[in-house]
Amino acid sequence: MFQKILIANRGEIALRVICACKDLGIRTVAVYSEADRNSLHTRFADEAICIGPAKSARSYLDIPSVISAAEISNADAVHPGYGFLSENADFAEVCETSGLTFIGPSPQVIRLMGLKQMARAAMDEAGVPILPGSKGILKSAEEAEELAAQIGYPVMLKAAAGGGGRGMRVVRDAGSLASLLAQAQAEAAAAFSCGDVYMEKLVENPRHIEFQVLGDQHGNVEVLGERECSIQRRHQKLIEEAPSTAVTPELRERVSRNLRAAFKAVGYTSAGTVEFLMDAAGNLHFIEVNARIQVEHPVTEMVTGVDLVVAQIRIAMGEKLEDILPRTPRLCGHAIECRINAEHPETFAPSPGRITGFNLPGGSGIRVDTAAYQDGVIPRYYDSLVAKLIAYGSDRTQAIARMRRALDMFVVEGIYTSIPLHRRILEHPDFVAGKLDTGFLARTGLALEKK
Amino acid sequence: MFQKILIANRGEIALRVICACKDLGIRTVAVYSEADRNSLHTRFADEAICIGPAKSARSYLDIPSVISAAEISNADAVHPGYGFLSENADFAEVCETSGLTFIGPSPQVIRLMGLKQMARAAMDEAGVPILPGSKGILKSAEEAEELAAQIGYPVMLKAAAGGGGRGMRVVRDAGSLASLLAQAQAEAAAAFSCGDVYMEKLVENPRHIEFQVLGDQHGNVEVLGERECSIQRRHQKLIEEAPSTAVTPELRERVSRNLRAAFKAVGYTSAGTVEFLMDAAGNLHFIEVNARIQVEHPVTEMVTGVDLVVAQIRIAMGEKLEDILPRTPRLCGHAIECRINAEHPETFAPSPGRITGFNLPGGSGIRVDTAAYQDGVIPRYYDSLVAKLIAYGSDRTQAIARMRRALDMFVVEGIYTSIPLHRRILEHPDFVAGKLDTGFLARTGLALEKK
Amino acid sequence: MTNEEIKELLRIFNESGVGELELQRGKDRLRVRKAGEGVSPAAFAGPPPAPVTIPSALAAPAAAAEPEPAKPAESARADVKSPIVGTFYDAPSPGAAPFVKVGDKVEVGQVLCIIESMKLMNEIEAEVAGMIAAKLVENGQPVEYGQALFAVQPR
Amino acid sequence: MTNEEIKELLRIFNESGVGELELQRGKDRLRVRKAGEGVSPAAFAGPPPAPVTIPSALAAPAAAAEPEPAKPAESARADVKSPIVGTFYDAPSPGAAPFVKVGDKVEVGQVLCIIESMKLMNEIEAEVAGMIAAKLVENGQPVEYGQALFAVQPR
Repeated sequence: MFQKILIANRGEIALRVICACKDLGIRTVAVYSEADRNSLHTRFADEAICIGPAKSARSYLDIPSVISAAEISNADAVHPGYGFLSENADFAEVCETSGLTFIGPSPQVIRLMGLKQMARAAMDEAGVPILPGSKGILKSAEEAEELAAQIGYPVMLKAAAGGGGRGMRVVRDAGSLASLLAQAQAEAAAAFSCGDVYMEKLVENPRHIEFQVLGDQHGNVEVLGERECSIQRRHQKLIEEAPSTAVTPELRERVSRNLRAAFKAVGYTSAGTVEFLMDAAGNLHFIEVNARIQVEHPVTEMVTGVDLVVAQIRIAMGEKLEDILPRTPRLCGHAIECRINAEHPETFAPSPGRITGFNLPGGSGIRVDTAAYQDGVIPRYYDSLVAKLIAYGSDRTQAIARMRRALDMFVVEGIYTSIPLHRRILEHPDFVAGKLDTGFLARTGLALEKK
Repeated sequence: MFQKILIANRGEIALRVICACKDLGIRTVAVYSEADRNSLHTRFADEAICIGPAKSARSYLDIPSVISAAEISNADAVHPGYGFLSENADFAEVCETSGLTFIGPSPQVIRLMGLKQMARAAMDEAGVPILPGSKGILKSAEEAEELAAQIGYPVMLKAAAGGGGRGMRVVRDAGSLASLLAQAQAEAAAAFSCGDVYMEKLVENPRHIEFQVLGDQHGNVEVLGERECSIQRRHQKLIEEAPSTAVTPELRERVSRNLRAAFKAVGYTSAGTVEFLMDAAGNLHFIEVNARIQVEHPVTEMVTGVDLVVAQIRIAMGEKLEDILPRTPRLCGHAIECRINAEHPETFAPSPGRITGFNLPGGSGIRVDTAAYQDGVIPRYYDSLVAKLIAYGSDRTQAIARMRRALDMFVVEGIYTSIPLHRRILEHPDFVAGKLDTGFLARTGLALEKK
Repeated sequence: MTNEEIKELLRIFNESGVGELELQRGKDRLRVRKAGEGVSPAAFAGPPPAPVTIPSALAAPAAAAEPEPAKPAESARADVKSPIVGTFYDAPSPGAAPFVKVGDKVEVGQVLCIIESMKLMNEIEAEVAGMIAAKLVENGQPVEYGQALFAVQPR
Repeated sequence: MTNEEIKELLRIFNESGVGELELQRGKDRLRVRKAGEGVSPAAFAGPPPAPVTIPSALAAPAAAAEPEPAKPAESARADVKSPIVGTFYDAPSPGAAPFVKVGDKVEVGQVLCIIESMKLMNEIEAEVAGMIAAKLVENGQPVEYGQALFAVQPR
């Protein structure tokens, strides 16, 4: 049993972890940068330690500062949240050598999942359907050209250590392959200090579908259904839901079976998300594993009744999945999440600043995860997430009705937010019909980037 | 299908009805007094009409003003919420004669349920267990003395048209009966313009348990389980939960069967609540029917998945219960509600005023129903309810843990609230053990009225 | 301006219900603002507007959240307000001449219009003598409690 | 306006309940604002206090929500702040004499204390020359980033 957990994060996810700790009766230590002195995670943790200036590199990303804070506060475990150090295998390793339990997969597993082509190979072995592509790193333009001809254009070049769209290039014909490969390698080298790039078949305007996995320290793995995250703008998810309108019970069961095998084989512990693309024919293709809790985890919580962050903590304390999960896990109802960002709903320009008016929606079927409050500041140093608005209903229709209602009653003044964009999306006939894909925003013109 | 519903109420319940209407795609008309010009029900309704000055008697209780507002806005129906005109049979009648659907039981049924001794008789006939007491109104002190001797002291005198503790007296011996009867009659006459008083056996420190009933216009009645509301201060409920720790599945089924029969017999439509006292031996005794939606309805919504206000509206539109309720109604999990009032947590002195700091708790399992916001005012003219904080869990233990967490993160500055009292109650071993009765607060000393 | 005068002015200001005051007396100048004014005066004020998310909209002056906001001192005009919710009629019957028109002189007790509420015709009478400066509601239009019907320039 | 007059005006201002006051008397001009006015000072400011529900507590001045709050002008003392999170030691080893004590003169670059972080001993040096006016942390106490360790009266 942990006595005290240090939360190496900020914003809504730090508050989310504090909630889980309070529910378990575990004390909490918040760390904060000078920009977050008045933030709610700092206020609601049992202790709070300033670890550096506003810039993440010198605070939330600074491993010695975070570890020192855990040491001076006598924490026994560290929850990394998402982003920042959450998928940093070195950090997980330093935690272990400092006698702190890292609440997440082992450093080896994080490292494996971080090397995209290695993760691909591991999934491939267990029978998880993967995208046609290179077995490993592309060694030369010649090898790349040969492979692309075999797979068929268009293809996608991706950084092995990548994320966030950097080091990625779409190649539509053989003529441009060599130069785009060089660009991708240079960008990857600059962004991740590793220029390795691999190739995958490009699926045009796919659905983005991901499966939630939990593994314990006793070799047990469970899959808690899928989430659909196809409403994206430039690879940034805007709306997620569970279950997906495109996944049949048979498909869900088959993929879950494969994933259980694959995750048992790699010795996966804690929560993880397996991302897939679905092509127009309804086939799933593995792309990557996110070895952490995901922003959009609440929609899975709503339809399964499982508190995923509580589950992460109990797994880290050595508990078995059979004691953590309900006896008969099942999906019930439908949940949708809108990410309310501090950005202009049309230009998408970030809009940090002070919130001068604030009203959170409530009522039946509405959950809000946020660290924002009236008179509080959305700092310009970090991501633009203001709140996660989650609507639950006995079916998708009810969830949509409740989400619309909640969006109508969500007031944020003083900064721009994506609320108006969410309203437009929730009204669109294709969204209502569940006809989703990652091209939705561009196709519908709802996110026209005016000026 | 209604096009537009006028909401003849204010505060959180007005907002609650607006939510239900939005979920159904029905337009809303808010009415407001001059004290509520900046309140959220005024803001979030599609239309808002000022109907009078701050005093309820000249605004929310003024039937011509409310009806006129419905007429000039072309509303087809009126939802009365709770309190104000919700159990006023005359109002329901004027609605009907004005061509407006009153969303509630028929005027005849409201009138019947308002006459407590008539409601007693109706329940008695259908086999619902009632408290030993007078068959009807007490006609003389002599009759009362004879009856009390027969029932056994202590007994309770209650106003037939009563409510809110007025016209009530506890009689512990024959010597004081006559004078207390005269007092009760005088008080009842002053408060309700009707001095009729009846007698019931007094159950000392009972549990307060109530059953939720829904009836449609086609003669169907369903009972959606019970709520326990034993945490009270001077007959004012503070905390409610569903299900009750004291009701077995057998008892629930037996009472539900009796209630279905009784409510079918009286032709009950819409939502209603049947209040019982439970004695130390676990026997239920009927006391009264509240012919309206109840403040604490959300705990039933959480454990049944039924939106009760939506159900009221759909019933009023003529729909059948079988289309409104899930195919297999069942209780699932546990829900607790804390009423956050604008009052001093120890003296209970009302604390109206401007809210200068406000943070609503959120996260997994938390629902908040409120019309309060930062910079908003809790007017001194109306009840002191600031927010209903509802925690849901897969069991009572989880619901309590989440409620404690949410109370810790609920910030209201500028006015006093009952939050600190709720924290103390949620920590008390008797509460945690489910050992509840209406004497809880007095017995535990948690609500010592200092000063 | 002496301190005593300032103290007195602050008292008057506080009781006035106004948010901001600027005063010049000869060469002296005083400017005061209510606590909280100008920054977030009732963030949610005003009857149902679309939710505001645009920073510039925040500058709009907002009504006080408590009832009975002070009347602006700018005008000596008296508004005739509707004492009930209903439908406004400017004439005793359809087609008849209106009770009053702009420019008419009115006496205390003179009928100005009718508000129909629940099929009842309620005559609204002038409470001050003066001249009808403006008619603020169209014939047949619904009115809410407290809505201004006419502006009267008192005599 | 003399200081005494200003003092008197501030008293009047504080008692008045208004948020902002601007006064011109001849060529003199005074402008005052309540602590927190205008920006509406981080309602939830300060490190984890118990949730405040008592009105009087709201009057407490609150730190600005943005980093680097302006230093109070009242003092010329320079604080030596911890550049890292860790444990404070005032001496090179247990039992040894402290690096410095109150009243000592220090030069730029002189070691003042050690902050242990992840088993590493980090020497903290004086950045200004002057006199140690106060030692603000006890030996062995944990310190956070930016915490003041010593106050130095610069030379």
